[in-house]
Amino acid sequence: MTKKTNPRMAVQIGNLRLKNPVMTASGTFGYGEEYSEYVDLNRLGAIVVKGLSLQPRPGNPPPRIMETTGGMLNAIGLQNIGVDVFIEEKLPFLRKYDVAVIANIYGESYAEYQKVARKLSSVKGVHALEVNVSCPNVKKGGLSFGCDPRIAALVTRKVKEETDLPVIIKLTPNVTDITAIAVAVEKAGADAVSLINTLTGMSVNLKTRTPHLKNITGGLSGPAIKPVALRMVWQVVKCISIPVVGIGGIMTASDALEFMVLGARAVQVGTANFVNPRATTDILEGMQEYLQDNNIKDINEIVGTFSAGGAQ
Amino acid sequence: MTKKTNPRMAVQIGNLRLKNPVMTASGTFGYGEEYSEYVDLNRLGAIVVKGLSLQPRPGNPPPRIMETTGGMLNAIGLQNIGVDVFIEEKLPFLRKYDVAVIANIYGESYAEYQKVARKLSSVKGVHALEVNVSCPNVKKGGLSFGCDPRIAALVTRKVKEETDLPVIIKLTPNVTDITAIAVAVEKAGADAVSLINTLTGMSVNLKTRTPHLKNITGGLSGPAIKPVALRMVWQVVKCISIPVVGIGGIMTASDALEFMVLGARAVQVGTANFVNPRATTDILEGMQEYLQDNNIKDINEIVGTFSAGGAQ
Amino acid sequence: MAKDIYIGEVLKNEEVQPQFFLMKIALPAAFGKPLPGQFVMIRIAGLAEPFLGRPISIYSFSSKKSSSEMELLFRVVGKGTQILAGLISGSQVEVHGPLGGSYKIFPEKENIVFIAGGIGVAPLSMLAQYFCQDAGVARSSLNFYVGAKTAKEIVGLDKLTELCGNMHLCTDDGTSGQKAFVTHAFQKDIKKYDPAKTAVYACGPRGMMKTLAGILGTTGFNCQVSLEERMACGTGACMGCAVAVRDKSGKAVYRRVCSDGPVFDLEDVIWE
Amino acid sequence: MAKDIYIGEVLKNEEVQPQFFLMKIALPAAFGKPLPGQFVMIRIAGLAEPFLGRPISIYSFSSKKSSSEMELLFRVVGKGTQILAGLISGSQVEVHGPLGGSYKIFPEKENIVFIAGGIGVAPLSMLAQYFCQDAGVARSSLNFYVGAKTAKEIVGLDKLTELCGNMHLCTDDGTSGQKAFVTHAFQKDIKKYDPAKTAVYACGPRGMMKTLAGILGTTGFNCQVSLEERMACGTGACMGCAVAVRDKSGKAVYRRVCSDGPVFDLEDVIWE
Ligand SMILES: Cc1cc2nc3c(=O)[nH]c(=O)nc-3n(C[C@H](O)[C@H](O)[C@H](O)COP(=O)(O)OP(=O)(O)OC[C@H]3O[C@@H](n4cnc5c(N)ncnc54)[C@H](O)[C@@H]3O)c2cc1C
Ligand SMILES: Cc1cc2nc3c(=O)[nH]c(=O)nc-3n(C[C@H](O)[C@H](O)[C@H](O)COP(=O)(O)OP(=O)(O)OC[C@H]3O[C@@H](n4cnc5c(N)ncnc54)[C@H](O)[C@@H]3O)c2cc1C
Ligand SMILES: Cc1cc2nc3c(=O)[nH]c(=O)nc-3n(C[C@H](O)[C@H](O)[C@H](O)COP(=O)(O)O)c2cc1C
Ligand SMILES: Cc1cc2nc3c(=O)[nH]c(=O)nc-3n(C[C@H](O)[C@H](O)[C@H](O)COP(=O)(O)O)c2cc1C
Ligand code: FES
Ligand code: FES
Repeated sequence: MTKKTNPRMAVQIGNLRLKNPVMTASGTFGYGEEYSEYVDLNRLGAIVVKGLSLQPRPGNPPPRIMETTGGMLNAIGLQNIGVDVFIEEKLPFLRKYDVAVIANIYGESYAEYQKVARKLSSVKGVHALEVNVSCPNVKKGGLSFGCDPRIAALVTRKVKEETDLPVIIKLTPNVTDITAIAVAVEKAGADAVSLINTLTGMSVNLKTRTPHLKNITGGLSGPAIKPVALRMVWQVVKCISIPVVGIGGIMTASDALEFMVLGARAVQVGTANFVNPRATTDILEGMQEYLQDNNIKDINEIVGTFSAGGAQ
Repeated sequence: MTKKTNPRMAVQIGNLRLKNPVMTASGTFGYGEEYSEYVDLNRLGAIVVKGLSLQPRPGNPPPRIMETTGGMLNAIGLQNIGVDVFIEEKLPFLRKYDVAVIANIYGESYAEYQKVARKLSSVKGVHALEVNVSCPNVKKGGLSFGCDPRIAALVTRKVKEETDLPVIIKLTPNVTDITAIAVAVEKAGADAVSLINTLTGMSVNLKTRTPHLKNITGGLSGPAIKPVALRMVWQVVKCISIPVVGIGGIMTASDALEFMVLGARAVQVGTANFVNPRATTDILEGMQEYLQDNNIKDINEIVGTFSAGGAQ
Repeated sequence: MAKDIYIGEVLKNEEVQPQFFLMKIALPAAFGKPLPGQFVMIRIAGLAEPFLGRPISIYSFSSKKSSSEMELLFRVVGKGTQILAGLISGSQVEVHGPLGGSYKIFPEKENIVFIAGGIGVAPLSMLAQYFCQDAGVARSSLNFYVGAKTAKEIVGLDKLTELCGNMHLCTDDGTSGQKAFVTHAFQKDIKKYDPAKTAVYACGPRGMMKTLAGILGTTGFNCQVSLEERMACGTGACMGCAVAVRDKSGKAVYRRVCSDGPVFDLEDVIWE
Repeated sequence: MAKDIYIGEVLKNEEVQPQFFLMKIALPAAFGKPLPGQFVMIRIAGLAEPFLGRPISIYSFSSKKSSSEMELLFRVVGKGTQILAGLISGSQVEVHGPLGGSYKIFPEKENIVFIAGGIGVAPLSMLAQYFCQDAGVARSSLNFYVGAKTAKEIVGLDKLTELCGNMHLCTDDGTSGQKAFVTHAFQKDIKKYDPAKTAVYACGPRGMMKTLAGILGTTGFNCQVSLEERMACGTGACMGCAVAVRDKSGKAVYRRVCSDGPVFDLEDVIWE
């Protein structure tokens, strides 16, 4: 291993350059701080923070999570400290690290999306915005924006008006045709898209005949959804030319590489952090080893090398 | 156990009476014959046979299946012997049993759906039709019909014109709003709906950088999709009044009961048959035990007893 | 106190009462010395099921030179605990922790009162041990109220009777100790304790702690409780383990059991 | 021959060569006596992963009064076989079978030729045993061609050398036996065999069997091969294990490896 030269891991998302393609998925890594004891944050490609709204949000009443086969349901309800407190209290900590910080933003109106975007664009230490148009948990929120190409495009345009930062639109899988949304937001000026967010699911407690989640439904994440995520990334990379960030059930380096072989320029690691707090760096190391073992000098060489013809 | 009285298990789907709510899911139980060595077919609520088309279909080239976390992908491509051969060669075997036979039908045009429905309605031994408007594997097929409320309703109306048998419309989960489809087919005269069919997914072989399935994408089934299935059944039971048949990741009696507590009148067991060829009758026995342990005299008493308020 | 995931080896996993298991685990020395009230998240190494670790309080802990031993006392309530119950000696487990905060300790208090319902004895038993061995509090000032549905659901007595001068046993059905809810057993004695000179610690089902909150109401006792919620990360990142409490300003807010807790002041907890 | 799922106990699971495992399993007497070419689907009892059973040929089988013993010889290629490789003695496995059809036997033939690539020895070794012990064919008429990438990937020789009079060993890199592809080793000898008086049986990677099809072409040899496809049900219900073959009329059709096979006539198989 040591004798081999280290492969180049840097990737480009719009005009944002990342050290490597391994990011954290929003909502699964807090504001970075929570995992700083486990992981050297400087080694990450990017930290995507928990979704930020204009005002602090209390979130949903508990219980908020339940395990399912090969995954979990969550109904956090986008509990967050609000964009101002984030800038005040969390950003200074993140600035101490040499790592790209991507703010995941979320609004219940175009105006709210815009205000949050504006605030984050005027401060030092935020390198890109990821726009959550897809959170399935909040009735008036995400879902409605992300399910209609026209509305998703409008959100994109509105946010772009407010910022010079690269804008990544995060897509929901709970739609009939995700490519229509991807194409629409690309046209609207998105610098990249990330997918997938959680699939809406539910869990029933037979003993009590009640839901396991107080919110009744929640977002399904983890390895159980990886096949759906791979399928949607594959559909999307074929019909847009902006970078795609792959998300969904990534637990291992192999999982991450599968998304990149399909054409994703980077990946996000979410639920895996809960099972293994060091998942992000373990995956990064595994990817480097794979490249070395296969004498690939640059991670970008494998992006989109999938050949749909043969099958095994 | 023996001292307790056996609970009543019979359920009603439209004007079709079933011995018990445990059916087999189409495509996972062949034409019944394949499992007759393992299971006493007389004990099943109903046998739903592999999807039938007007002409025999060769199906997709292999490989056709791949395991995923908590489930599997299949791209059988609706290989089947065609409706005529089914009536000739398979139906006589099934007639020997005292079990409801539900023919799952599939077409690539309204006319084909109608012809298949007509043929099956004119023969003895078919008790209901389940219309697959949702098979995600065949490009020109299922998906297009099942994703648009108007088209799904039209298929329903066309099939109803051709038959006096109860018509169950099988819904696809690969849509933005499954309730719109359910409402549309109810208005169009469907006697019941069954859901869910498979979620479209994909699996990548990193070694070869090819898909694991020759068809590239396939249908995801098994426990991994249960949370999505429960959520959709819950959404659908609230907005239609015709019976709902719950399908998706049912492996145990508890799984089956969860669907019925939500409001499903019956369930279908699919992928579980592959892991345990006796899954159907094991589940049936488990359901009976549950009712006995809870002194419930009739399975119908638990249908729709879910209380969304409390959560645990 | 290094937080991390450590591979532990199951040394013993015995069913001390029907559906109650005592698991002894060998851990590397690197595993930090836990404080009473802290917990671990445990999974079976390399297994996909249970997928998430399960939070279990640390019941006892002893460090040796090259390794440590930890005991967990748990009850089977569902899939995850069922699978943990099936582990045999030699099995490898992933142990994440020690996690969460600990109880505030008041060694100067005249009376230390513990109120445990069912499996709630687990964290309180470690706390009692701490009072005796680390804080050097006299046996005589430790009062432990143990409650359970029935005799078969009482666990951990062996250790507690050694540690605590005053044991109070109750069962709902009277099959052992007095026939009473543990909260009422305590209520009967409440006059014995001077609020100013007493620290109360409680752990048990929601219902029990809610009743206790009613009993203590305005009596001025300080009572700390450990709360439970289902968890995903255990590190404070996912917001999954929220409980509703009042902040200093009296405003209702959600706090994380895993990192803001699991120990809370009873008076702050909001019971809906 | 009752088809069902039986709980078996792993008696032995040893790595006979790097990444090649020989697993011995105790089964209830009810497990039907398998015929050569048949297979089982195996999973770990009660475990969610691997989710589906994995098809593995029966390598050897012996029935006792109250129980039976079965041996499987398998190679680690992915997740499922990796997990099977990790099983220790005493582990419980779910064994579904015996499944599929068997080889057609021609005891009257003068020469029986086996051609095995890599792990392909597993089913052919059971077949060779059948010829000796059940069909009473002389050692001298059994010709076994074993091929592998390298010496370290040759397995099952011990048993085969006992059974077969004529062993032919080849490796791609010449680290053992002659340096040749097993198909070419056979081709060199092909003159020795009279098509009318010879039965050929082959199992190995697709590439090898495709080459063999080319070699046998119109020579008139009857050759049976066992094919592999990923499987779900193993019972013929799911249509998952399709392979393309020609039916009597010469039309290309899909057949199920699990129930129409796994044994097919080489001449019928379509190689794309
Ligand atoms: C900080 C903390 C410390 C704990 N210490 C202990 C301990 O020392 N000993 C012990 O036996 N248990 C303890 N628990 C509870 C334990 O974590 C749960 O019983 C366990 O997670 C249940 O998992 P399961 O898969 O068996 O049940 P699941 O299949 O997840 O759920 C089965 C049923 O149990 C309920 N349940 C699930 N998780 C919890 C939970 N966290 N609390 C209460 N009910 C739950 C569910 O609502 C469901 O009805 C602790 C919990 C926390 C948060
Ligand atoms: C009838 C039959 C008999 C068999 N007998 C034996 C035997 O005696 N010994 C033995 O070692 N193997 C045998 N196999 C092959 C064995 O079933 C596969 O190697 C195994 O299923 C792979 O599972 P996995 O989870 O390890 O690999 P997966 O994770 O499922 O796949 C890993 C890689 O292996 C490939 N693969 C998966 N399944 C198969 C398959 N069935 N055939 C070929 N490649 C596959 C995949 O394409 C993938 O590239 C047999 C297969 C069949 C159909
Ligand atoms: C507990 C939890 C909280 C999440 N919160 C957010 C969020 O605030 N904003 C967002 O865009 N996605 C959120 N997600 C979705 C994840 O970022 C990710 O898209 C999804 O979990 C799929 O990836 P995974 O399978 O690797 O977890 C959340 C997921 C989980 C499990
Ligand atoms: C191998 C396979 C073949 C299937 N074929 C059909 C089919 O022909 N028609 C149909 O309506 N559904 C078909 N399905 C979908 C199942 O009937 C069922 O809706 C789905 O698998 C979800 O249930 P499960 O998780 O219990 O398997 C098939 C599923 C599998 C796994
Ligand atoms: S479990 Fe994730 S915040 Fe507590
Ligand atoms: S594995 Fe299902 S038909 Fe062969």
